[in-house]
Amino acid sequence: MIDKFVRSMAEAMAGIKDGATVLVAGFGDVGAPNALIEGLIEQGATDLTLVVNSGGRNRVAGAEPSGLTRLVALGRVKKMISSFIRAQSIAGELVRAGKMEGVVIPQGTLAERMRAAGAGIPAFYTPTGAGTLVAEGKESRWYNGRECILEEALGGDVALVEAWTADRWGNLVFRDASRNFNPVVAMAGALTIVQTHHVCDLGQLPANEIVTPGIFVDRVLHVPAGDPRPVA
Amino acid sequence: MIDKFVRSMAEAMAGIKDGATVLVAGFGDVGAPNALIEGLIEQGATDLTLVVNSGGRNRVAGAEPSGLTRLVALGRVKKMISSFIRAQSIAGELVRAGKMEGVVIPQGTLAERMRAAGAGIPAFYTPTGAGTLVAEGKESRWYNGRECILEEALGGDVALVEAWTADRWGNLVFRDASRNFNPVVAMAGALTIVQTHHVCDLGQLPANEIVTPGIFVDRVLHVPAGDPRPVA
Amino acid sequence: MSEHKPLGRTGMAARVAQDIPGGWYVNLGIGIPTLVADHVPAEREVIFHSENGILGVGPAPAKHRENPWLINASSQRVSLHPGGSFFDHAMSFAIVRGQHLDLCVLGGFQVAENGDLANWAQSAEAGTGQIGGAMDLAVGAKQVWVVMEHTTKGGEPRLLQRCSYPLTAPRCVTRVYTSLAVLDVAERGFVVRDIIAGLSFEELQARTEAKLHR
Amino acid sequence: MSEHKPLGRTGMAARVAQDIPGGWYVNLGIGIPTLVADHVPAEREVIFHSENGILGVGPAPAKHRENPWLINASSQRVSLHPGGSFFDHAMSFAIVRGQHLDLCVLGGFQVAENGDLANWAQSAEAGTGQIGGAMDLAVGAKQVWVVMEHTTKGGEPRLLQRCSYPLTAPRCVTRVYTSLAVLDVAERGFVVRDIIAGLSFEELQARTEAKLHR
Repeated sequence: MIDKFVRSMAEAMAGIKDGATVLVAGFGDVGAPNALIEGLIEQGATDLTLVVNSGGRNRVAGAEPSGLTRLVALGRVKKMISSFIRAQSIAGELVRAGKMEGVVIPQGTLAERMRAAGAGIPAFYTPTGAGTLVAEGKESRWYNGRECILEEALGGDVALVEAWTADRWGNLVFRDASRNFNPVVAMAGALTIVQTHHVCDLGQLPANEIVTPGIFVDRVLHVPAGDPRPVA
Repeated sequence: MIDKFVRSMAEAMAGIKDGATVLVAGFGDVGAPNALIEGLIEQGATDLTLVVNSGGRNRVAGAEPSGLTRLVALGRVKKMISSFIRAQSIAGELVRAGKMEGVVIPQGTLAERMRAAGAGIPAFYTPTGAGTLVAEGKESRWYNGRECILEEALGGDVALVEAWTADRWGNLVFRDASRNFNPVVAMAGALTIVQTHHVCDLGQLPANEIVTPGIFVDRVLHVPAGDPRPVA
Repeated sequence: MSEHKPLGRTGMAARVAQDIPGGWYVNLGIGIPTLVADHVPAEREVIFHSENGILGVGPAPAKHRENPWLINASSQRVSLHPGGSFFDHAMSFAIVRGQHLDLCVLGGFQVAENGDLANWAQSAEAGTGQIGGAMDLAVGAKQVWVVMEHTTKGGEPRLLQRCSYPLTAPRCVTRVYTSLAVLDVAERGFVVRDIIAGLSFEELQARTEAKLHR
Repeated sequence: MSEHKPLGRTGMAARVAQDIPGGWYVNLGIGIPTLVADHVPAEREVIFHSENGILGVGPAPAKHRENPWLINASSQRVSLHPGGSFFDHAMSFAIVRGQHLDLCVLGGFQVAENGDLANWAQSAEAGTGQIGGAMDLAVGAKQVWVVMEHTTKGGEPRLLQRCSYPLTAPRCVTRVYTSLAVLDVAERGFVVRDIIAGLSFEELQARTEAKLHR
């Protein structure tokens, strides 16, 4: 019987290797797999390439730094690919000190590159970034009177996902705006690990409403994590 | 107030020009916008480029030919792009007689080319078709040890869609396997016209269950068309 | 000549079904491949994909339970397994092309000893043909198994040194199930895994253009 | 020097809101642009897109009706208009890049007379910066309006012959709303459509590096 549920964080994190490329979903704290990131800190893999939308957010006075920020601060990330690395953030300071490589790319290109990896499309042309610093070192050509640049698929060894409800086949639904990068990250990971707020029996998720079919999912851990943190 | 509902087939078909590229959803008869195709026959536009998954199916003895087949038989289609044109079908015979241009392409490439058009991606590399007749005249390069060919976006002047339920913003849901090409075609048309079995008030479709957001939709006609024909 | 009884369509489908492990995601092509699902024991959980946007395709329903909105890629009315899901064609072929399927089982006209497959047209006539989802499946699935008669009705071989028909994809087939044998496609060519009772290796070779390996 | 009172953040947002027709699909960037929605009259139906996967973004809810799972691209808790929908980031940027939005309103550091926009970094330092969705929005929306102070706090002009900061996208801006004026970006450069009361064309030109046209 197919059963993608794992019973412990250790089981969820098993086999993540040093040097892995890890895709992390979420937009700010909403839809972010925070428990899995804590698990990854605990698990110990290092020299990671971290792909996440907003990897360098501002420090918030008085607030506990996010798991992502702590993973970075621990020196476990050698390279971060993100649409948003503030110079004054912890990630930004590591980049400026030459202790971590930072690559800032457009948010839509980030999403499309991961989707491409999941969809078996090795590269695509996009108008986004043409004529900017983002285009440096990239091929370009003109389509319909607009310059477009060639971007490559961006897949991960590991993908970390937060779902609202999951079943034993790994079918997923998401709550409201927490969907964001989750379905894209899920399809782009060679090993896709999900934390889910709720679990249900097979057949309880209506077939027309499943957002991520279980074929993209390898492991599911039940973590009733509560609401995302209030925005600072 | 935004109201994408139109009250007549004439209004739905208004402005479709001779020479237009028309994208048609459906997989066989399931999810096919058959009423709109009848409307297009009536409306009169000709010299059409028709993009549809199975444009050349076998004749079924005793059965009324589909609207698509009649549109083709009327000589209104100058070019058909499809994953499936049987040599013995009416479309196939027109192609072999030199009366219509036929272009047979892989089904996944067809879907991805339309999705690319809707997503502002002018071209992409795919392994599908590399090393086959489909690759003729196309650029190729190797990614991860596999040959890939460059395919271009395929958008339409017009897209014809069948939905299960729609609201006045043009939000759509689909029934079961009738979803197929509908969301892809909807996003790829400059003028997207929908026939829907059911209509509902704004807000009745749950926000997490809308499959095609109304931004892709221009006109919606209420056509309670009944079940698809039984398979021959 | 020895006594042997070639497998029929059902026999070939059943033979393929034997080899599909539980937990695999599998797409079944049109024709004989579609029959394979009927021969997978219910207790072995295999998830069937249909390229028209379904995961979890179930068996044909009783007549009174047919759902006209639920067909497979062969346009047959089917049912949905609990846990099944619907999605659009772009997603369906993302699943295919993105190498998420463990296996597709396709029909074939010809297979070459290097794994080339021809299954969509018998000539290079431009403008017609039946590609469907075959080219995507052939490049996308982790395993590509072809099931077909060992020879044409006229006795012409289908396992060849090189395909004469237009290719579906080069070097994609990993195994072939025919009416006479099961053969792996290996670096050195066709390797015979299994022959039907009553047929010798030499007799199989006599019906095959490509060189067979043990 | 004439008497004039530059528009503040709210004033600029309200001025932009005046010009958005009913029925448009609009994305509002971080900062002043986010305020624009509050100034569109409720009876004028404008559909707001947020790049984190929402169409039909509604106003900030009352505190007791906040939904922690429903934030906009500025990470503020918002509500959803009836008819609103959620989708993933790939779809969200398909909407953006695919030119389905009628308008995006972005903040800016600099705009050049050829429509070049700079709004994500003040230097070309590698490895950090705040691109977010701006590059996609700038190339994707049918109209790109920039709203910003007419000059920097230090009085340096922001409407330039050529941007000195790294570009967000070349030749993308169609209109600029500043604290002092509304300007279209035309073939010949900036064309002044509107100036705040008490400020002359010449005085506006004095605060602008690029040549202004009437």
